[in-house]
This record gives sequence, structure tokens and C-alpha cells, in this order.
Amino acid sequence: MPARRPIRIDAIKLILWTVGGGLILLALIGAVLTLGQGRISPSSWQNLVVAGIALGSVYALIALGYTLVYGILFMINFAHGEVFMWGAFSSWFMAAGLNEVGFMDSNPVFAFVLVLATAMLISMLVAVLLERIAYRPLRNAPRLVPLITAIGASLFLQYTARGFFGSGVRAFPGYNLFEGVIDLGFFRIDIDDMVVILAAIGLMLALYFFINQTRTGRAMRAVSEDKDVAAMMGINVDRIIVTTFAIGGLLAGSAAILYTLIFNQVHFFMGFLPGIKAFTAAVLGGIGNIIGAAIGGLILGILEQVGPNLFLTGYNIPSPNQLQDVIAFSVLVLVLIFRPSGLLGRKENV
Amino acid sequence: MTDTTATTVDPRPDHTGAGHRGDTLLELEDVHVFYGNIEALKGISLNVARGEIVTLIGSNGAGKSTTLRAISGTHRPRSGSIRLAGSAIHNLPPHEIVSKGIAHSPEGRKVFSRMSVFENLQMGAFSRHGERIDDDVARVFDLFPRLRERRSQKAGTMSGGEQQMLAMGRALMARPSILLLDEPSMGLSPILTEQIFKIIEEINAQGTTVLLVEQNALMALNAAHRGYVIQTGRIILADTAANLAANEQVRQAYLGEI
Amino acid sequence: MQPWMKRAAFLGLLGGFGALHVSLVGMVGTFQARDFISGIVTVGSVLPMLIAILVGWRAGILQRDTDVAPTPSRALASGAVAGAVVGLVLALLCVIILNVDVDWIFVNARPQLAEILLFGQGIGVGSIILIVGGALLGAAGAALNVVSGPVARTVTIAAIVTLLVSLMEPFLGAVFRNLSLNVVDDFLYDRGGLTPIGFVLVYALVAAGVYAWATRGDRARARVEAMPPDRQRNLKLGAYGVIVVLLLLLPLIVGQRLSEVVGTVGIYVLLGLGLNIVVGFAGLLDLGYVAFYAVGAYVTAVLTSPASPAFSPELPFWGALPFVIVAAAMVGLFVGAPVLRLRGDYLAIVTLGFGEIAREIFKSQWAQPVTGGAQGILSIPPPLPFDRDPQSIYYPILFFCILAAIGASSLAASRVGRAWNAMREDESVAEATGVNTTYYKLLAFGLGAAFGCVSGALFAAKIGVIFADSFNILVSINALALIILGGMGNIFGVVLGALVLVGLPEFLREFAEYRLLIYGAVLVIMMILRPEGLLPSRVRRAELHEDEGEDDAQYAAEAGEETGKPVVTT
Amino acid sequence: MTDTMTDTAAAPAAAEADAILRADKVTMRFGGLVANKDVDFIIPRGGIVSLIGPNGAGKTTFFNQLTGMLEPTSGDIRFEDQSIVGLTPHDIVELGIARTFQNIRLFGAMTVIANVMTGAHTRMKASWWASLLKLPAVREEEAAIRKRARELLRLVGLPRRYEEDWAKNLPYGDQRRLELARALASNPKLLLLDEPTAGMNPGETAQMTALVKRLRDELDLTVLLIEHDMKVVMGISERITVLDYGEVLAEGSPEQIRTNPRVVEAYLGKQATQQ
Repeated sequence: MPARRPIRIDAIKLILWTVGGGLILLALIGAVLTLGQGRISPSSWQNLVVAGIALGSVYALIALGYTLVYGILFMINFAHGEVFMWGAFSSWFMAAGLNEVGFMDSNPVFAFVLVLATAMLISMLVAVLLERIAYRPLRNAPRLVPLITAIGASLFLQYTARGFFGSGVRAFPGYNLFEGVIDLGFFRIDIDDMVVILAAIGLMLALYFFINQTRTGRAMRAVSEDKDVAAMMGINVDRIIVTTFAIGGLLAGSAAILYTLIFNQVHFFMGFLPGIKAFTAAVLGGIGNIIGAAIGGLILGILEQVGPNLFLTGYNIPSPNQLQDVIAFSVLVLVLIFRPSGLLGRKENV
Repeated sequence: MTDTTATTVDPRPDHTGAGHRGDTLLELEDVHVFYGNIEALKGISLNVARGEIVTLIGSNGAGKSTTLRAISGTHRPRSGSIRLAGSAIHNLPPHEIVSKGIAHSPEGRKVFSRMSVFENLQMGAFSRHGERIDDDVARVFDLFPRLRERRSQKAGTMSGGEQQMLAMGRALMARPSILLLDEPSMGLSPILTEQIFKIIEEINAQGTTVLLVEQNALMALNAAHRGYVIQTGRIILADTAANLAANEQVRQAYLGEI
Repeated sequence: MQPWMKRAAFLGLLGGFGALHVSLVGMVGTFQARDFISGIVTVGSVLPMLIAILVGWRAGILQRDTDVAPTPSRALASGAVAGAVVGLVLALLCVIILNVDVDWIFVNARPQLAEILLFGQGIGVGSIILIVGGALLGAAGAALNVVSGPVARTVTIAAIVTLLVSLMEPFLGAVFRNLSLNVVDDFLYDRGGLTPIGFVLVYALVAAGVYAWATRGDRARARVEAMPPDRQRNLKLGAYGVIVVLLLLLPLIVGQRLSEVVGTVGIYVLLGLGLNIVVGFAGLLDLGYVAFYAVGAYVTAVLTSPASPAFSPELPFWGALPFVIVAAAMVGLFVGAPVLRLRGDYLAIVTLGFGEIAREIFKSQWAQPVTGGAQGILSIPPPLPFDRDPQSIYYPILFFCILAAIGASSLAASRVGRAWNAMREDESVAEATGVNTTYYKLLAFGLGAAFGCVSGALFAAKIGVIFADSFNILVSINALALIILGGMGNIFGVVLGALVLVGLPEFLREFAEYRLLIYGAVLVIMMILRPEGLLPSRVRRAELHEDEGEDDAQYAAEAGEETGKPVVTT
Repeated sequence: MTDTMTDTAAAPAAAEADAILRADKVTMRFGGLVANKDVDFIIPRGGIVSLIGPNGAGKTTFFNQLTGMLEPTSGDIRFEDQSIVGLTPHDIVELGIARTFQNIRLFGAMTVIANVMTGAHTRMKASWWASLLKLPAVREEEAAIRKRARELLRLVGLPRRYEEDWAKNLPYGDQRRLELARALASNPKLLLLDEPTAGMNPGETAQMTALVKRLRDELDLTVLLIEHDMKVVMGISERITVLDYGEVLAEGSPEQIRTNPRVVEAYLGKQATQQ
């Protein structure tokens, strides 16, 4: 006798699916309306997509920092956006100094490398200090304690930068190296956008290789599964955790340079939004998953650039770009409703 | 911190002839361990000679696992000394203790479930920088033929018994001079428990010293040369396994004979 | 070099970095404007001094990390070394500032800073003062370890209280003047700090009080505890009565200008009480609490302001209040529903997202017809039909605060509070013992939202103008910081937290710029040293002092003293 | 599968007649992994029934389906003739099923008495607004529940002085008793015990076994337990079901199980039968 049982409807689930489905439907209708109006030219769309990919690459690099740390300590390093900001700030001083002495013009490639190295180094240093001072004493504390600490550390780093360097916006001296456009006739791309995208891809490949093919990478995976047992295998857990933070910092530092290539300015508050969005990207791709972070970053970057124009213009909403963060955060909420473990995340009780 | 470097001999009658195989390999002296303010070990002293199987029996909460964790450095003792082949190890971090030759197979198996069987064995050999490990893998596969079949399977998808085998095999990959086994029979069927104990004896016969913690006191005393009874953080009895198994109080308390 | 000296030098170096930080971040320079003891020490130079004392104190605790026998002379020497290193680091900073042009990087690294740090002397004499002074202060700090416990406590507490009394000059001075006690004001205060005589007097009084309590406090407490229960209750009721009377008279005591500040503190108390239900009781870390505050403010503004574009005729404040509460419940459900299944840290980020969404929408041109967009909404009427007078708005705020405090405390002690606690401890076990966790999460969000919305409504009515940008994440962080400082789950803790984190900076204008920096440091330090807050609730203390992880909790159970009866007797 | 049918058929028909809980072809899949396959299971009212099998045999998975923490992929579970599939855990507690956990899960930072009172949550009526206003009815209910919680603590043998202690500070054995008291506070008809004697020495185990029997008699309970200790299982149970690889391997009285050749071969081993 086949067992029969009544169908039960979960009211909450029903509401969520209605709201979520409704939002997606609205977005789709908006897109159709927008495209029907045809107010935005194909080349503008193309520019938006390229800009989105470039921005997305930056988000992806920051997202990797969240994902790596989360994979090992199961904590959201809320201050990671500030690690990024410190990298950007410090590199501004290097760039400004080099510019002052004329080195930027005389030897642009070497100058760029120096600026990049400064950003990566300082970001790494901040990340490592953060771990050592703020997080290590709380290794075994209940879950919310390190998160609150991270919020505190984030504020501290932000306002330290404000106190040290002032609250103004500083414009980044540009590199002549990456000026210009590649024009293939049917496709145009700014060289700096292309540098951003290629650099991000290269860094991500290097990281992927590192995690999967090296002894330290394997140790990182072991620590992420069980710290106690990893120690029993002869792994120096503290060192692996510091290494993880250091790698996250390096990537955030490089992201900072790529970000300044796009936006050309630094500011003490510049880490907050990219940080939150990169976290969103990490969740979107499945936190703890490296490829997921990359994909999540790209999707978010493109959505942010293309989304407001595509979904909102059709409804004749004034200045749709004001709402681009609303779209980014709505995506976060939608992902967590429909796929709490992210696109590539492993099934986990989120 | 008080440093007790005096070489006092354990006053307890544990060198009772028959069980004593060789020179002392591992020696704990007056080890105190705390969890917060709670004293979990209240001065444990014991020793293990080269080539022996020594078992530590006692009820849950007596401090058996804590003793093993103190030895492998995963929970540092507040005072007392632990020596391996004469040199103090109680101030070393766990990863250095492993490379000195102590491997710990933890309670509840704790295999790396997202890694393959082979990768788990690789992790076991982590402390041996860059050496070739093929021979050791082959040796583990000989001991546990089941693992050879599952070489590239993810460890998390295996049954409890297979995971226990993997945990033991992983610990052996460090080529330890002494193997700490925590509750290898936990959650296994009686039939598998018997198999595991046979393998423990085989490992020992191949030259590895074993310190075994078990709930299943009967099986443990059958396999071991000597045993210690631990209760509320103190060692209350130490004798040869045969004598312990014959001891009236032990029979009542741990073998369940009333 | 001896190991303990190395350690002292290392601690000194850490302290030196701290001193560098407060100097470069600009705190030393800004606080130079305020006197601690008028004509003698400014608050700006007290900061590095405090660091030297602190480092000296820590260096004086020898036995914790070294094998050295902790003799008094060695402790003092250790403290002196550490303090001297702090001075040395600052002296080096001055040398650099005076010789190299670094203010294009560190905006505060100007010669003025060096002048302050060197007490107006030249680099040579100044450096010697710095190093010797540092050593003396470090030794003084170390001396706290040498003298007996009650004495050390008395000295320390009296020093802290005196510093606070000095810092609160704008507040206390205004109170004295308001009560026509100008004599006291003139006697105690001068140029924004204590007079030398005032300093000695305050210090002596506080020290005497603390010492008396330290030596005889137990006896007093024992006497109260020995009383019959009904007398104890009377005593308690009497104490509450005095507090209530004081609260009612507060605006008259502090005067017009400070009532404004007291009102702000009250609004944050209300906000904290609401967030405390969500975070402290139910364990749901909500970083988007500002959304409720914003909704409350906007609903009030739209319904009551004649300048609001969307809604007329205007309602009075009390007429709008029911709508505010309905809106609160709806927003609470709207935020609560999607996050029901999320684990703690995800919940935090998603709620943060909600907060940002709310602000951006309120601010956008799209919502301008309702919310006024970036221009905000003006001329919101006050709740009581008088002028916009901080002394009269105080009473509605007080009313809601007391209501919320009583409500929250009776919920905490009920079936509902237990269900929340259980949920926070272990959600799936709570569910398995019969707690409908979905319902209780939504309830927590709903009630939290109601408190937050009312708080927002009062805020709107109090200042009369609202802009979307006043509702940024910092409001959420503010509220979170104050319940953490005070002690999560504890109602008095919320009040204390609001007084310290919201009240103090208001009295101390110079702080304003560094408020968030200090919050950040407070959050980190509290989490590391005292995660349960200043006034912890019993439950939270137990929970947060699980310094061993889950695994170890199990092993800790192993260590239970009387596990079973002795089964074998030797 | 056919073999198990014969074993089940051997079960006395009387037990079928008054079953408090009946599982019908319960199957649970996690992705490709089958944790339970076509499990048929009956608990007679007032009985003490055990579920045994090696780790990973699907015992805990099955348990979790009875308590609503998992929903079976297919099949039905009926408690007092009402299907409980798809109900939430708290609904099921309200219907009268309570449980304990294998690795003791108390509300560690709540007091002992608050733990038990939380157990009585479903038996209380105070709504949030009544609690907010502290209505007299709420106070009465609180007092009554507190009294009942004290009785339960006495019943499981926890001394009065523990009442205001944090649950996590209790000794191991007493934590197990407290967990039992918390489960009993919901006035269950069916009590599910997940390895109640895990980690106890033989003396404590004997006490716990006696306590379970006494509770069954005094409180009119039906008890289902998962156990590893064969001595406990054989000593306490009236019926035993053996799970292996997610399927029912055998079912019957302790004597039938002890002598069942398939159980001996797959689970008990020869040594066990010789004892």
C-alpha cells in the first residue's frame, strides 16, 4: 500500500516565494520594457557590460579574501573591506611620491609594479595584524563574538585612516601606461579595463593552483575541516591561519590597485561598500568556494552596472543608477532565500 | 610555572614483570590539566615502555581522552611533565610533537571528510617533509585492504568502520613510535570491534607502541599488556592487563559484572 | 639583557605604538584644547601619560609570563623600562616630525604636535622629559601591583572618576549654574577642566568613598541581605522611587541646553532596548536596525508634517503613532521573514543590506514624492502642543523608555523570554523541546521593530527635520555598541551603555570626531576582555565565557568534579 | 526485503492492535545516499522498544524523522493514527513525542530549572502580550510550571540545590538526568531516548535503566531507545529492531534477536552469543 500523506503548505515559504518570484518577474518585465523603448544604444550596453566585468573582477578578488577566511575560521571578516582600503591608501602615497620625483613618467612599468607591491604588502600587513590582535584571542569564542569584533576592527581601521590621512578624497595620479582603447571595430575596450580583467584572472588562477596543488594549500584544506585534527597531523594551525589572512590581504591589495585604475581616487570610507558587495559576491557564489567567489563577483559587477538601466529604465524611474546598491542587496536577499548555500556552495546549514 | 625536572620513579607498582617489554618510551609525571577552572586531570603519572600496548580504562568523564590530548599537545597541561624517550615534550606545540613520533587517532575518528582516502593518508604524513610515502601507503593498504578499494573515494561517504580504519591508517602514516588510539570501537558493531582489535595487535606486533583508551574495557584488557584505571582525573589502579581483568573491583565497575 | 627587561621593553614598544596612534590620529592635538587640571595638564597630554601608566602596570605583573620572582623592586624597574620606552618612541616621533616633512601623509604630524608632546620645550630637554616622565609613570603603574588590592583599587577608581568629572565640565558646570550654584562651579572648574583645588578635593572625596566601600562594603551588603524580605523590597521600591523622582526632575536640574542631550540619550536607550530584544534575548544579530528607526521617523514625518509632499491633512504626533506601530510590525515581518532560516552571521549581513536598501530608497529621486528624496522632510511638529522645547519633549521620551523597560523585563522573565533564550542557545534543540522558533523569531523582530519605530518617531518629532542620510549604518552600530558595552540582555546595561557612548561624547564635543574610532576600539577590547559587557545578565555571562569551543565543552563535561560515585576504592 | 517480512510476521499480532506509532515504508534519501529504505516499524503502546545497529545504519536518521527534524522522502509515519510527516518538531512535541539527544544538548547557559520549564513550553498558554503585561493568569501559570519542574527534577533524582545552577556546570551523569527531565516536562506519551547510557559506567548504566523502567510505569509512557550497549538493550527492551545499511535486518523479542543467525553474522559476532 503506497503511503499517502496530506500536503502541508508552509506559509512563510509561500510568502517568500511570492515576494522573490514577484521581484524577479518585475525585473524581467522591466527589462523587456527597457529594451522595447530602445533608448539605450547597443554600444552603451556593451560599455556597461565591460565596465561590469571589470568591476566584477575587483569584487571577485576581494570576495576571495572573505571566502578563504570563512572557509577556515567560519567567521565573516567584516573588516576585510578596510584591508582593501588601507592597501589603496598606502599605494596612493607611493604613487604620489613617485609622481613627485618624476619616476612615474620616466619608468611607468616599474612605477606600477612598485605601487602594486606597496598596496599588496600593506594590505597583507593589516590583515595579518588584524588576525593576530583581534581574532586570535577569540578563536574558540561563540560565533557572534568574532563578528562583533570584526565590526569594531572595521570602524577602528576606518577612522584610524581618517585621523591619519584626513577625511578628504585624494585623486590618484594616473598611469600613462594604461591609457587608450583597443578597437576591434565591432568591440572596443579600454586598456585599463582589460588590465583589470586579465590581472584578476591571473591572480585567481594562481590561487586555485596554490590551494589545490601545494602542500600549504592542502594543509589549508585540512585546517578548514578540523583544526584539532589538523594539528594532530603535524600542521602548524596558527601559521596556516595567518597564511590564509595574508593571502586574503595580498588579493585585497591587488584589488585595491585595480579599483583605483577604474575610479582613480582614494577615501577613508572607500572600503565599506566594495567590502559588503564582495561579501555578497562570495555568498552568491557559495561562501567557502573559490570558483564561486569569482563567478559571484562577475555576476554582481555586471548586475550593478547593467541592472539599474536594464530593469528600471523601462518603468521610467528617474535616475535609476541611484538604486544600484538596492539591486545589489536585493540580489543578496534573493540568493539567500532561494539558494542559501550559493550557486556553487556545498550543502550546508546556512 | 614550576619546573619539575627531578627524575623520580613512579612509585606505583606498574613495572610488574610480565608486561615490561623494553625501555620507557613515554612518561607522564604529575600532569594537571584544566578546562577553565575545572581540573580535569589531577596529577596523572604513567609510563609506556617501547613495544607495549597499554590501555587506559575508566568511565566517561574520568579524563581518558584528556590524557591523550595532553600527550599530543592539543590541550596543554598546566603543570607536570611529559617526556618522550627522555626529552620533555609538554611545552611543545602539537605539530612539533607529531614530528617527534607521537600520532593521535582522535575519538570519533574525525577523518577529513571532504578529502579522498589517499589525501587523508597524505595528510597523515604531513609532518614528514617531502619524504616518499608510497611504501607507507602500501603498508596501510596491506593492513586495511578495504581502504585500497576506496583509495579515491571521499572519506565522508564511507561507513563508520571504514572511517575508523582510515583514521588509524592516517595516524600510522606519520611513522609514529607511539600511537595514541582514542576509542577505536566507538559506534562499531561488536563484530567490527573484534576486527579492529585484531588489527591493533598486528600494528603492535609490527613494532609500534600503542596507548589505547577504551570504553570497552573487556576488549581493551584482552589486547593490552598493561592497563591503568583512571577515575575523576586520577589514576587509581595500575597493573598488568591480566591482573586488572581479574581484579574484583574492576570486574564490578568496568566489566559490568555484578 | 635580562628576559624580564626584554619583555618590559616589548610591552613599552606596544604602548609606544598606542601613543603614536593617538598622536597621529589627532586626538592629542584636539584634546589639547581642554584642560584636565587647569593650567597644569591638558587632556591631550594625559592620553600618552595614561598609556605609559597602563603599560607600566602590565609590565609590573611579572609572574604571569616569566619565571622571574616578582619582587617589588623588579616590578617597579620593569614598569619604568616599559614607560621609558613609550617616552622614547614619542621622542623619536618628535625628532622625525621636526626634521622631515611628513604631513602630506600623516595630516596631524605637524610641528604643533611635537610642541605639545615635548611640553613646549626644545627637542633635547623635551625628549629627556618624555623619557624620564615615561619611566616615572610606568613605575607608578607598576606600583599598583605592589601595593595592596584595596589601595590599588582606590587609587585607580578615584583617578578614573576624577578624570571623568573633569571631562564632564560642560555638563556638571551647566548643572551647577542652572541650580544657581555658581560658587561650586567657580570653585571646581576653570577653563574647561578642574581647578587644582577642585582636583584634590574630588580625588580625596572619591578615594575616601571607594576605600570605605572596599573595606566596609561587605558589611553594608550583609546588613541589607539580613533584613526581612518585605523590608528589602521596600528598600528596593524606595530606591526606584528616588530614581523616578530624579528622572522626572532631570530637565529642571540640567537646564534647557542639556535637556536636548538627555533626550538624545533617551532615544538611544529606547533604540537599545528594542535591539536588545532582538540581539540580547533572541540572539539574532541585526545590523539593519536603523531601517526600523528610519521607517518610524518617515511615517511620522509624512503623516504629521505640513511640508511633507504626500499626505495631508496632517495628523498630530499621537494620531500618527498607531500608524507608526502598524508600519513597524509590517516592516518587522518584512525583514524577519526572509532571514528566518539564516544562521547568525548571514543574518547580520542581510539585515545590514536591508538597512542600506531602506536608506537608498528613501533618498532616491524615485521616492521623492513621498520622502522628499535628498531634501528630506521639514517642519515636523513636536509631540506636545508647546514650543519645540527640549524640556517638554523629554517627557514623552522618558514615558516610552520606562514603558519599554518594564515591558522588556517582564517579557524576559516569562515563557516568551525562556523560549528566546533557548532559541539563542541551540535553535534545533529549542524546536525539539516544543518552541516554535519561526514564531518567536518573528515576534522578536516585530517587537524590536516597534521599539525602533517609536524611537524613530520621537527622533523625528524632536529635531523636526529628517534627511535620509541621518539613517545610515552608524545608527545600527551605535545601538549595537551600547548594548554590548552595557551588557547584552540586561536592561540597566542598556541605560549605562547609552549614557557612556551617547551621552559622554555629547558633553565632550572634542570627542565627536573620534567617537567611531573609540567605538571600534571599545567593541574589540570588550569582546576580547569582557564579552559580557559592564553589567552582564547572568545568562549571557555563562554563555560568553565558554572559552573552549563546542568540542572542548564536551571534554569539560568530562572534568565534572563528581562524575559518578567512586566506583573503585583503593 | 523478503526475509525481513518473515521476521516482521513473527511479531505478535497483539502488538499490532494497539500501536502508538506506526512507520510505513519510510525511506530517506540524501542525494544519492539512501539512509533509510522501506523501514516498517511499530511501537506498541506502553512498551519499551529498542533500535540497534552499527553507526551509520540509519538509526539517528530514523529518529530524526520521528521527531520532525527530517522529512522522509517517501512513506508515512502515524502517531496515534495521525500522520506526523511534514509537521514541525514543535508540532510533534505538542502531540506528545519528546526526545533526548545522544550528545547531551542542554541550554547550557540557562539555569537547571529554566531548562525544565522550557521543556514545558507547549503546555503553557501565556501569550506574548499577556506576558508583557504580566497578567495574574500568567503569574499563576509560571508558579504552577515551576512547581511541576521541581517535581520532575526530584523524579529523575536531581538534588534541589542544583536548581539555580547553570546547566552546563552539572556533572555528566546529572546532565543526562536533566535532559530527561526537560523531555518529560512536555508530558509526552512517547519518549525517544538516543543512547541514554552513552559514556556511563556500568553502575550508572544500571541506575539509568532502572529509572527508565520506573518512569515508564509511573508516567504511563511508551519508550523508544537507540542503544549500543547490548546489555542495556537486552535487559530493558520488550522488542528490538535491528537496522543495517538503512534497512530493517530483523525484528523481535530480545531472545529472538540474540539467536537470529543474520543478526549474529552481521552485527553481534560470535563472541557475543557465547557470553
